[in-house]
Amino acid sequence: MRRRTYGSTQRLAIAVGVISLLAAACGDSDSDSDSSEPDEPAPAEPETPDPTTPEPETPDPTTPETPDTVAEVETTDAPEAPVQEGPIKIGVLNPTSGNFTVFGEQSNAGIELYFEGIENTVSGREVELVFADTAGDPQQALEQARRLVDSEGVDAMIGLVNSAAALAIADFADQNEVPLIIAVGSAAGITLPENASDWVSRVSVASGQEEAPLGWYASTQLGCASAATMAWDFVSGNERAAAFGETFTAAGGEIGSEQRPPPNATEYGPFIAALDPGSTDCMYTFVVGPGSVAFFQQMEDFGVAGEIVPVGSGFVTAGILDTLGTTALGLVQSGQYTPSFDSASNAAFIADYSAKTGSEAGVYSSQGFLAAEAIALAIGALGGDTTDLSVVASSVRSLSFESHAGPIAFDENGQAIRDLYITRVVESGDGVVQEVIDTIEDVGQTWTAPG
Amino acid sequence: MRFWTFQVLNGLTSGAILFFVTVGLTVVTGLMRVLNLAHGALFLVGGYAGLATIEATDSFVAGLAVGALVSGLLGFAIRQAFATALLGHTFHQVLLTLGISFMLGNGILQVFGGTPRRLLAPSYLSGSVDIFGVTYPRYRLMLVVLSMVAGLALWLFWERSSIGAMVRACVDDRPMAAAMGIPVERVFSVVFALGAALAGLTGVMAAPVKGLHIGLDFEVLLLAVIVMVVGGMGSLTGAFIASMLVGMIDVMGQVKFPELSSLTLFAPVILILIVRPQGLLGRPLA
Amino acid sequence: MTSTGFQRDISVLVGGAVLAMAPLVLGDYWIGLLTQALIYGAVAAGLDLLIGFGGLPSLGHAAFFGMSAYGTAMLTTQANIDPLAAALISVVGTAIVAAAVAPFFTRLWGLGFITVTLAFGQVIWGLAVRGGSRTGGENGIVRIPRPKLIADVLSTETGFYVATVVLVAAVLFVISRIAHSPFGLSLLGIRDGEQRMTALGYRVNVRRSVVFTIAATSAAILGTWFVFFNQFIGPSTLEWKQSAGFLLAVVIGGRASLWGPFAAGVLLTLLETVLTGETTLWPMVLGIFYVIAVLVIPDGIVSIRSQLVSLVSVARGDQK
Amino acid sequence: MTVSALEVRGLTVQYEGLRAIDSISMTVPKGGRYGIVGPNGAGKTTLFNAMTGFAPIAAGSVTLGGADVTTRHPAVRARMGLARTFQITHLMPTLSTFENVMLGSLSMTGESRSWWRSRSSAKLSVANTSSVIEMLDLTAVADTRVAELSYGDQRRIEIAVAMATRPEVLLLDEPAAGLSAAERESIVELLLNVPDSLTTVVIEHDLEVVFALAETVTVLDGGREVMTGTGDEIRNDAHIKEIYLGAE
Repeated sequence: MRRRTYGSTQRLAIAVGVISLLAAACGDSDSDSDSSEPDEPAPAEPETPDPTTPEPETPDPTTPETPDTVAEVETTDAPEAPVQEGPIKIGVLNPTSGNFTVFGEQSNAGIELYFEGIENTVSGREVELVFADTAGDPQQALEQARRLVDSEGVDAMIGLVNSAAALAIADFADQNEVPLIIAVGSAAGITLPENASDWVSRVSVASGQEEAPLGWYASTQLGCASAATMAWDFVSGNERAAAFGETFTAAGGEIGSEQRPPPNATEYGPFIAALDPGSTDCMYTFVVGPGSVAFFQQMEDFGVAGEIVPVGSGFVTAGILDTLGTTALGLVQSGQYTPSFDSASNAAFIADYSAKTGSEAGVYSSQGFLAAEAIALAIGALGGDTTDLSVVASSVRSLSFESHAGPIAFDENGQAIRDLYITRVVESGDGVVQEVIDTIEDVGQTWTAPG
Repeated sequence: MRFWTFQVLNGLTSGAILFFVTVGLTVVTGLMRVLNLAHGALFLVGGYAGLATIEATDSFVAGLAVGALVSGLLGFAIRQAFATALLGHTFHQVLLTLGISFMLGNGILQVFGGTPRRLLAPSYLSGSVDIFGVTYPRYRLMLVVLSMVAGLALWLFWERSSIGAMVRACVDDRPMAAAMGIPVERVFSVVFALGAALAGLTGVMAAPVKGLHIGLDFEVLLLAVIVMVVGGMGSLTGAFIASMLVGMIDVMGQVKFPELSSLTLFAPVILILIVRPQGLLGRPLA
Repeated sequence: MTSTGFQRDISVLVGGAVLAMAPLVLGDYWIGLLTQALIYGAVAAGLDLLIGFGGLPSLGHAAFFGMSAYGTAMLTTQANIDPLAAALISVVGTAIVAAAVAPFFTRLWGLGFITVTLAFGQVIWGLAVRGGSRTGGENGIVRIPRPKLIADVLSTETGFYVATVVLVAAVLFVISRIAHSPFGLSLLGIRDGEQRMTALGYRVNVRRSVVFTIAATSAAILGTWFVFFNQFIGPSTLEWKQSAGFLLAVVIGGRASLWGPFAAGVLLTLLETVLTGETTLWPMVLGIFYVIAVLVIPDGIVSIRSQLVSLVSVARGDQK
Repeated sequence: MTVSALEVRGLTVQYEGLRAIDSISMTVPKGGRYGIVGPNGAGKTTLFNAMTGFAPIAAGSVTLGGADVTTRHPAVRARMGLARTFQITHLMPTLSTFENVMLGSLSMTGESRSWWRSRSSAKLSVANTSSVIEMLDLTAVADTRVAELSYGDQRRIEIAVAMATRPEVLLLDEPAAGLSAAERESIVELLLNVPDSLTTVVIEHDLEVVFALAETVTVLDGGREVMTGTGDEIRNDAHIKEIYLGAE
């Protein structure tokens, strides 16, 4: 017995030893990075009072206001720091493992593509991208965000293709006062007035932004009298289906059966079987990635494909669309991006993207590209000055430019206002493509049907 | 009515797939008392191997063969490499096989990328047929029938053949079997490899229904574990009944009580384990 | 003899003191990471009570960790209950749940126990994922407030870290007291010779249930604390891979040594987070790590030392 | 009249139809020395299992110091003073001799419930353990893990653990089985020196050992009681000889 207790004494001692050693080890490596990163501890002081100063401005950072605040910053800071020391560090948070890998890869490629396009320099400062794998899991995203901010000392974060991670990180960015630009992650709450944050903007849609117009369009333009909804049973799935239903019924349509398969499900037989093709004209679908492949396959297998017109949010592009092939024929989508959008810059984007990755550009790569473009332009507008991150954040809000996917501007909650493209999947040669059948201009988070 | 006909057929379909996945797992577990958490990964490896083959050769059958072969060999390798550890402590097995499945899963991601893949049923099995007043995919019906046939065949092999007898002897009482001069070690290796091969084969068979994507391995694994426990480790008949049962519960649960689907799926397992630790038709665990 | 017990207690305090110094050398990120690591380490130590002493390998321990974490998150954010009160309620609630299922689960052992705990964990996970607005589904719950303690120390990373060291030290202290008490000895006895212990007059299942509940409760306490640190809770905290992580820590650390699982839990957490940052191959590396761990140190870090000890004693024996 | 320490009436245990033991009855007075002999498969160990509650009883009753314990949980019977050793050594291999015996003591003193104070502060149990270890002269191996000890030592510890519970009745299942002549000697020696108040029932294959240890002996065969009597009566019974010759 004596041996036992003695043992545990020493053991605990050893344990403590190991940990404190390890801690010390980390400490060294970290303290270096600290010294090389003066702006990491420093901003903490000036920033905390800061939000109060930009606060009066940010309520209306509409085009007149913020430019002069920006100008202000430039004039005052220009003499002291013409070009700031060290690179501009941008943290990229996207899943490169887990269920959302495919989206993360495309988004990252889009982001890289943009920065390669500008030789990784903004107003003379080098841009350093720090990639972090969220695995689509908010918890891991949070851990990685802490690394990006506390250890890497990034000046801004971009990415986040899935809502769950986006929500967690939006909150994190707000608390830690780091500018964040979300690409694709669509949780509506992030940019609703009640919990919008000055630090967070979104170049992509909020849940409902595509569906509200789509509901109206399906009823009035596609002439669907009754519709079913088939949406993954998670927050943004339900948000989107609800938004569709609202405008669809408002326009005189009627919602029949509402199916809610579990997220990432691969077996849709039970839910397809619950549809009644006879009394259903079209069906709103929010089933993405792996799910959509299985889903459209099974729609065909069950012989429902021809009977019901599938309509959906613009998620079926690029890789997925190729995989789906003819099973997706007739799918009508409303989205902020389609490769078929006819513009010189889009053509260039598509060409460069396939040159870089060897695959077709889609909504995820496009949104990633846009997020990159937005942060670069925002910092560029400040002459590359990132000493005051709150100014960077508000600079994002004041952006308004013509992108490869059309015009983009932000509302006071940081939500992008952009055109929506209504597309239909049609056959072309051996494969299928999206063809633009309509455009709805300047769609923001809230949208009211014409007339 | 139409609705229920559909759902029953769907239940049978997922039951059929479950049966094919679980057979391998349950025999290995019952025989070696090894909970092989890499079973799901072997399923996925087989699936992707089959996919690659089919894309190359355009022959579904070749795909099935390669899928089974690759996973089988992999299983054999695993068994040989970790023979001792696999017979060690329960939690050693768990961690070892879990580690292996992480490696395989990530390996697939590296080789095939994250894009979900779709595997078409062979032309002669695609399309759908009218049955019981509903239009149902031919391929799925084939799976259901196949599972019945395979189940019967396996059962005969299990009950009648001398090899089957050997395996059963090992399941019942390992030392006794050894004493009777049965080459227990070899039986283990063979069964382990066969179980893996079956998983791989199923990976290909299920692909036209479930598709292929990263993360499918763990979904399948968990279902297989449930079926195994409910059916009773090492019991073929049990596995068959349990597959169909779980398949039905899963389908009905998802459609009728989506928010409770985890409960409808796992609660029965807990109940059965508590009331009848050895499962419907099996011997006590551990 | 009591002096050794006293020394053990002291060493915990000393260890805590040393750890509490870490902020002097570490930046915010590493402090945060270490906070998380310490919490996980302590969970592993608690699980060791169940696996190492009780001989019951659980693959569902994350369920209790997450259950009380979710409880606290929901109570504070939705019912606006004071964080500390919420924490208390969640921990007690979780303990009650554990105590309720324990008598049934602990009738099983080995594979049976592994499977039933796995299934239980999946049920809890499923309820969290499909819990709608109450649990936030896979979005989880954000903006979880930290308790306001003396001068609001918990508001800073360092303050929270120091508090964590104190809490973890306290938990380890209690666990180690239990482990080295007569009750702890009886657990070892049950692990080694269930039938004999019954013949000696021990109610085996009762004791198993008690240790199950104790382990679950320690996990619950740390789960609540984790949610205060993280200020977010999502379903992945309930995933069975999480439970496997705890199990790995116990095995790598060395069963029935308490400090081993604790150290292993801490190191593994650090390792995994660092790996995740460094390479997209991290699941691969993690997998390799699992395999190597089982093959190279099946009896854990502690075995290395005890092997040395036995070598020494053999040598001594020879001299006689 | 005095209540007998252990009384068994018509005890019957059934496994899938076949009767492992068939209506066995025996009465052991307080402090009595009782022996049970019989060839392998006679049902000796099954009888012990039935008495201690490890085997399902089909019929009959077990009374301990006047209290009927037929339906009681084995652990309860143990706490009521019914201790046993096992034919195949049942010890805690990874624990030291001291810890093994300590487990017996803790159960007896009730200190096994204390979960906060260190083991060493369970004074009563420590004292009891030390004395039992001394009595069975295991002091030399007190701190050694049981798994590392010789079979002879393990058999001693087997008894020590049971004795540590300070039982009223001690059931010894072939305590000398597989021991060398010398070791057997010392075990018999030891068992002869147990306090007079302790009631013992010993199963032995080796008749000489039984006759040395027991005043009254019951002969079992095929689960049935063949005869009961003193050592000499048994020794001189022709029928018994034949059973044994048959068995050996």
